Amino acid sequence: MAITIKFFASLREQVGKSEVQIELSDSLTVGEVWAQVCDNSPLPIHILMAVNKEYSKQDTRVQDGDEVAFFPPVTGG
Amino acid sequence: MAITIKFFASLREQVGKSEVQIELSDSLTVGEVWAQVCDNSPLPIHILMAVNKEYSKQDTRVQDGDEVAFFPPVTGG
Amino acid sequence: MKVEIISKIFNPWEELQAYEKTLIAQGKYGAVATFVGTMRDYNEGDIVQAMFLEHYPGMTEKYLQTLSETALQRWDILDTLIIHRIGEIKPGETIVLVAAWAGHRAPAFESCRFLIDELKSRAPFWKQETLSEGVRWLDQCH
Amino acid sequence: MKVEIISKIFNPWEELQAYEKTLIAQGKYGAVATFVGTMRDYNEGDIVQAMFLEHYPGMTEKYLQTLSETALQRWDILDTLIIHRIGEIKPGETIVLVAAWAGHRAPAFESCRFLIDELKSRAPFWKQETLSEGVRWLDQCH
Repeated sequence: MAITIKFFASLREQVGKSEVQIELSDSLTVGEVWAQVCDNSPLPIHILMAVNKEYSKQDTRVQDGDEVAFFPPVTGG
Repeated sequence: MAITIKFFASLREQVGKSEVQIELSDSLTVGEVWAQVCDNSPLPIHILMAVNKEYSKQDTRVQDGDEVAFFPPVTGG
Repeated sequence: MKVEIISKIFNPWEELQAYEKTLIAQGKYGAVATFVGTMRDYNEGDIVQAMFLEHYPGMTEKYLQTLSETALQRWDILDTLIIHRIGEIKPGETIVLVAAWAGHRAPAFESCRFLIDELKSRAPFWKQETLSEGVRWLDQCH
Repeated sequence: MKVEIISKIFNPWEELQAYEKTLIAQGKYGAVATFVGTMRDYNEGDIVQAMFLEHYPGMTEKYLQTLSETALQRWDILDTLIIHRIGEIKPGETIVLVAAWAGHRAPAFESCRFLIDELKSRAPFWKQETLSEGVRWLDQCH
């Protein structure tokens, strides 16, 4: 299964990439996707996560074709 | 001593006058001014009172030259 | 700080734009909360054709000035604006505009709400509505 | 109901005036509460020269749409408007405009406050400030 991973703002700069596509043989949780793409580094404390443009938890399970996003606390408005 | 009395809105229509000047020999309270000008009728329950364009109580004492006003609950905005 | 009683139709958004241009604090405020009250064509189940707004010349202005000064003392805000219509008003027309400029949103919102709440409960204005059956004052002394 | 993400400078008062003209409910609303967020030239003790606002295309719009629908369900309001700036922003320029139209002032104020509070705490936007010493993101994942 193929999923797309996006990073935004300061997190994008820390991770050093804005978008990654990966192929998985098993279904993973959002937290496991982070570990796989970020060399098993721990999930940052205040990180926010989304699956298909809706907020998710780190134990949300991703499906084939999903878009997973990681980003820092928001500061708009 | 001379004082001016004003009435506004529905109260002006009930009382039938918008402004009255009276001469007093004694200093009266606002409530006593009402009684004198309105034929000793009781002070309406929800009436508001002002002396010299500031809210007052019915026991506020009026001075020579004061402007006393009586009006209904406000409905602006 | 500005308080204005106006007897002709006014556009609240144009007034806000014009007033904001006079503020020397461009770049110093980060939040503006505003409230605009508009005449509805219905009230308490009746169709309202027009309205007449009476005020107490002198006392109304004094009350709104003091109210603005109170808001400026009580909250961390930079400026306030109040414009209130009097006289003959038609449905859809603006009755009142209140605005507060601040560094941050909480004092902007709170002071704006304070201004309109106090104005509505204490500023000497009285509305008389024109219905198809005649006129009625919105409040009376019982 | 309108949600717009805009990458060029906009005038909040002109947007309000233009949007209000499209409302079919003229005479049906009696209260409009608005909030305008503007870029300050200072923040946390530093002089800020400019700002870059990043968002998550698609998710931001979706979030603000859902937020507006929630407000329309939760309060007795007639319409809402949200416009948010992205990209390069200079001090004094408008960042965000939120407005709610209602019959009465309480739901107008409460829903307007709800919209801006939720937008600020949950909508995916991120600010990067340009100071004299360089740039800084306002929030980071620790």
